[in-house]
Amino acid sequence: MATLFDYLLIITFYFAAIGLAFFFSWGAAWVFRKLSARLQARKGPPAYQPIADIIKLFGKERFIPRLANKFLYTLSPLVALSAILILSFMIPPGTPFWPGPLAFDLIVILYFSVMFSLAFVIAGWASGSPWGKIGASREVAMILSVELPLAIALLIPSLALARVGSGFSLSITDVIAAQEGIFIWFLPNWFLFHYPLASVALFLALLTKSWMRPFGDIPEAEQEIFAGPLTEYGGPLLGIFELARLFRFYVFTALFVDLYLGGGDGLIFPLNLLVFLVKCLVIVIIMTIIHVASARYRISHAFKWFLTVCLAFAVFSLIRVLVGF
Amino acid sequence: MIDPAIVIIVLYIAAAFCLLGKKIRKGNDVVALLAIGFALLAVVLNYFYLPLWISVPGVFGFAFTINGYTNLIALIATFIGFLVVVYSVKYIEHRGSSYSLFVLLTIGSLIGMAYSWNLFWVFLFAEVATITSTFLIAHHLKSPSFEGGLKYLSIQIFASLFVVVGLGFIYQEALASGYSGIGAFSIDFLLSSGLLTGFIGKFSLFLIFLGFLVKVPSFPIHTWLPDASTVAPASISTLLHAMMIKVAGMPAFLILLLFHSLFVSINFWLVICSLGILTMLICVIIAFAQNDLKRLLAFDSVSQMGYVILGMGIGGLAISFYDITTDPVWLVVAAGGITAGLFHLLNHSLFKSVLFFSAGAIEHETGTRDINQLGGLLQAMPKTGYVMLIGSLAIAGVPLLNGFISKWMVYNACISAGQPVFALIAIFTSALTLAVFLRILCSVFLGNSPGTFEGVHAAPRSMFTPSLLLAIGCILFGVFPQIAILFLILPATTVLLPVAITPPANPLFWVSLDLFLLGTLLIIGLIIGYLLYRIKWGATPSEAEDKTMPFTGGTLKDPYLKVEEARPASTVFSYPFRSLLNGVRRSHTGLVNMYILWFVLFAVLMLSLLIVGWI
Amino acid sequence: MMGLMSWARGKSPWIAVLHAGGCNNCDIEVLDVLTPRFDVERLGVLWKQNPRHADILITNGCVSKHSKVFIKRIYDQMLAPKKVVALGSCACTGGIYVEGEGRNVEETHTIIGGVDKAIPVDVYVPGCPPKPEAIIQGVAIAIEKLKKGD
Amino acid sequence: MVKITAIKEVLKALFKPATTKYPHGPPSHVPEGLRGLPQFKDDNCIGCGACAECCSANAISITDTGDTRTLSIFYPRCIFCGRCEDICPEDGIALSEEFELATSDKKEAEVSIKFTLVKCQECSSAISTKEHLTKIKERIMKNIDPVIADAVAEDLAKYENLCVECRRKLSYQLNTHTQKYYTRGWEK
Repeated sequence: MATLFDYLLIITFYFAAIGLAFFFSWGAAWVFRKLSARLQARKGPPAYQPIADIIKLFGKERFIPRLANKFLYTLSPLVALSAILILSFMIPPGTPFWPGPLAFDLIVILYFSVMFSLAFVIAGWASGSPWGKIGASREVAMILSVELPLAIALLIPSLALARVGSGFSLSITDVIAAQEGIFIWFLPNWFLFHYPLASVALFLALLTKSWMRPFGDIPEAEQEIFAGPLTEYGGPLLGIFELARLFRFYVFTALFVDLYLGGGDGLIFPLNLLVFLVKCLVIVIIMTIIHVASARYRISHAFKWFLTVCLAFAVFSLIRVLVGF
Repeated sequence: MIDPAIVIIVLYIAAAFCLLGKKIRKGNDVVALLAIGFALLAVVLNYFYLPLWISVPGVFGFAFTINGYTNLIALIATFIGFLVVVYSVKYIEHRGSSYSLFVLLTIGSLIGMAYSWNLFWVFLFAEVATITSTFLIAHHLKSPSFEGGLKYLSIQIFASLFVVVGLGFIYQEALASGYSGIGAFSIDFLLSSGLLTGFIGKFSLFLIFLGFLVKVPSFPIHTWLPDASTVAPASISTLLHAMMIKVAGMPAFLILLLFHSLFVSINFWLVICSLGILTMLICVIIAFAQNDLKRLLAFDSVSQMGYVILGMGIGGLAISFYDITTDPVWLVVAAGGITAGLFHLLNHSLFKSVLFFSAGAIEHETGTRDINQLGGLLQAMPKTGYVMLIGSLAIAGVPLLNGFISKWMVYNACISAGQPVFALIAIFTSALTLAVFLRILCSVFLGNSPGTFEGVHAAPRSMFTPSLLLAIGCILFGVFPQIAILFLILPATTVLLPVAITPPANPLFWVSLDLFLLGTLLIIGLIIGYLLYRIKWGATPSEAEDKTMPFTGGTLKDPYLKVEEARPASTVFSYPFRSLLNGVRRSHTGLVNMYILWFVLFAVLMLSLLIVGWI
Repeated sequence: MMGLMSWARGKSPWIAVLHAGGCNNCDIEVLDVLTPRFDVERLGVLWKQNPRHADILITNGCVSKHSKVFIKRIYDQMLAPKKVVALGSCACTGGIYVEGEGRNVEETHTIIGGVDKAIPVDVYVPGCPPKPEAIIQGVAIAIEKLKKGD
Repeated sequence: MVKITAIKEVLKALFKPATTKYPHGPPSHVPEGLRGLPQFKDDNCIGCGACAECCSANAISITDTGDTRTLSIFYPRCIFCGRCEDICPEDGIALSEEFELATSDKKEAEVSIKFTLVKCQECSSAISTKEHLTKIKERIMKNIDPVIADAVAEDLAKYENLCVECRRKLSYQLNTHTQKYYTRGWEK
């Protein structure tokens, strides 16, 4: 069991990780909006825009709808924020040396990402809005469709550790450590090159988790159901939700980079962080391009894609890991 | 210690006293509470091996053993039984004398079954519990209750046939070796004498296993549980789900694990694990399509028992590996699997009791169980709602609640036993469970009230307090699972393991998952959010009259779309499984003959696999 | 602190567009504002069709007796600080749908006049429809008002 | 297949967005013939009120108070149809290219022009603006048959400063009926 000193150290690192995640997410959110604007031949918002939006929301009036359940309506944004903050601490910034007795267990990460989505579902239902209910139902459907490919693709690197030679482990730090070195020729030893199909499945799942088209904005489809689960939210509570959603730019890209793109490639301290952030940014840019270039699909399409194509990709890779070819 | 025989005799005498109860109706409750309270006290005393010895040795030839395993099972049985009796005081309004009688008889028999260390007595107590609980299921004395009770009884009796045949084979072996009497069925005797070797021993134990598997229940023979628990009163459903299926079902795994030297085949344990997987996956998908609250909970219960079967299967798999390789690593994995299974068993009895107690309270107050008719009950019954919220989130495996820990341990056990596919399907099942329970929460408690529940008020205190206690238990075991695992589960695990292992320093004994730290960080996050919410930056609020009305594009009275009545239809949830569901719907005909036919086909398949030697 | 808040309010006005009744031309012109040529997102404007999220309500079309209630309700459902922009001649005064001459707006048996008959209006943007630049100008005036607070 | 031209477009857009700088710079493009704010021309307008008559949105109004006539366009009501410009006999009103009309104060949203009214000699009620009457006289004199020009000029001198009512009254006394023009050989 950890001592008090360990706890203080971990909490320090927690705040450091939150700070890193916040500033990266701010930048990435700006890149996301600016790039999508530029791809549409627009000029796009200035760099302070993501944070100005959130500050403005905190400056608005506080309010609770009449039909809402007061407790759950107030609690769910806090839970969303809390879950995503823990996620941004649990996913190390590209380095296998991350403190504490807290296991960076991939299953725990999976559960906390579900908890993050769950907060939106409860929010949609607790707010008493018809649009919120429809959005929440869609969010549940999205959790269902994404979950299986996501879980398989998340666990494939940790299952593959045994083949790389470092022994089985569910810990994300071991996955990062296992990806150092060279695969063949000049290709680095990333799981992306070992299991490309699984990485595609994970990428699509994370794309959906971070509210990007073609599937991600089904629960909050503006043109159909206003803002989905967040329809009845406004003011500071919406600000907390927006803040929590800002962190998705860090959390879900960092997860992909750590698992399939080798994290910081085992470099020394400032360099590995830099390499890691650059990789994250590249993922954000790719996600943005896909987001801008695609239209929103129907929910049945999402089911079809995730439970056939993505699942097939993931299962194929799983068989490769288990059988070993 | 108090001899379990005394506990059972006290319960039976109290039950007999209830026969007089037509005259003194209030007296029934007092007697029942006193008796079950004494039983709880005795079981807890036994648990801590307190030096208070009251014993009637040798009465009726009862063969009771007090060890970690029997203690755990008896504690679950008695504690839940106690809460059921407390709950029934207000819940069962028009009860004749028979209700308390049969409740006490059932609980007494189950306690006897839990402590029995003799296959014959296990069987006998199981039969008594089956028959008495049949009367409880048919308590309402209406045609569907009789139907449910008879379905339950016929399937159970059919299952006991297998046990009887298995016991007969064993007795034949014993007679052939010159032993006779009930003592020949004692587990200790069977283990030490080496009576059960070779194919006959394996075959007879497997027959007994099949018989008890019905009571767990496992996949092809799960149909009696939803049928029975839908028609039964909620307290009886709790009794069935939270203790009956555990106490009566666990002997199946007890004999498999104790006689592991007969079942060293890897394939055998893989089949058991697959049974668990099938059970959890198929039953949770069936639960999607249910509209009856209690039926949904019942199917989900079967699905949760899949986790227990999986955990036990993984334990047995690892023990077989240990038997083959004698590598002590496998013992740790086996301990992991069994601990996970038993911990999920304990957790399931906690949160499923919460859910059934709440469902009973809802039915008691509103008079309906149809999910599509209920709505907005969090305003009318806030306490029940929040307790059910905790129970649902726990069963769905939300972090920092007990369901998360036990499921996480099952996954870890699967992966460390080299079966990640099982773990992945279990994770997926967990997500499906989450969706099922979100549907319940959202339609029943959140959303708008349909207007027909104006007079609904909170449930009576005696119906709420049991579920509150259990919900607190869910949170306690979620944040500090070490307590449960060290004091309750590990003693039971050591009984089931072939070689005693020293408990590891960290009772979760895989990667150290510091739940206290996780909770701290979660609360820090909540505090950050709350501070951001409370900081006074805001503008002066406007005083508009319609400000708090829901946004419907301006219309309120007669909306164009009727979207205000939106609720999560089961179709949205069951969309991806539509074809599967249709097949399942067609196969669940409701005919007992069909269900028994399934069981026979399943048993024939398993036995032929056994005879061929594949498992 | 208030300076920061005022800055943030000025930099992030979210709009909701409400069509009260009329010929729909102004609606189309609002969409023009979102096109690459005018791209109001560079000013921080986001198109949020939801009064709970919006800071500026852009209304177009004249107010009929039927729609007055809805406009009032949607305005009530916005959270403070909030500003209203009346877009187009109909929303400013009632336009060609009302009787009376000049300032004297007399309601007909269906149309009661401009949006200011139903809710307080902060900025009027005349035009039939207004040119996109005029809409941007109107929103800019509303932003200046937002900065000053409630 | 992705078209090469599409990629070219995207790359061009990436570095050269099409957005104008409007609120911080001048409006990018004001097309010719833009229907902007209607403006009176001080030199041409005679205050006749034809525009107010034909205004489809009733945005133009005539107000006579005391000695002054005010023609005003309440442009929050204007639909910029341009009928006033079409109908104006003297090119006294025209749609300008001004479109930045947003205002937070509706009271100031008005364009107006003032005229001095000519009073009736008999009853001292307002007749019309001086410019209007002059224009009418000029126009009559220009278009009239020279045969009867002097007679018409004589009549006009009598009626010049009278209101409609008074003219009616006087036409009987002064015998200014058009019948007399025919006797001078004027034919239609």
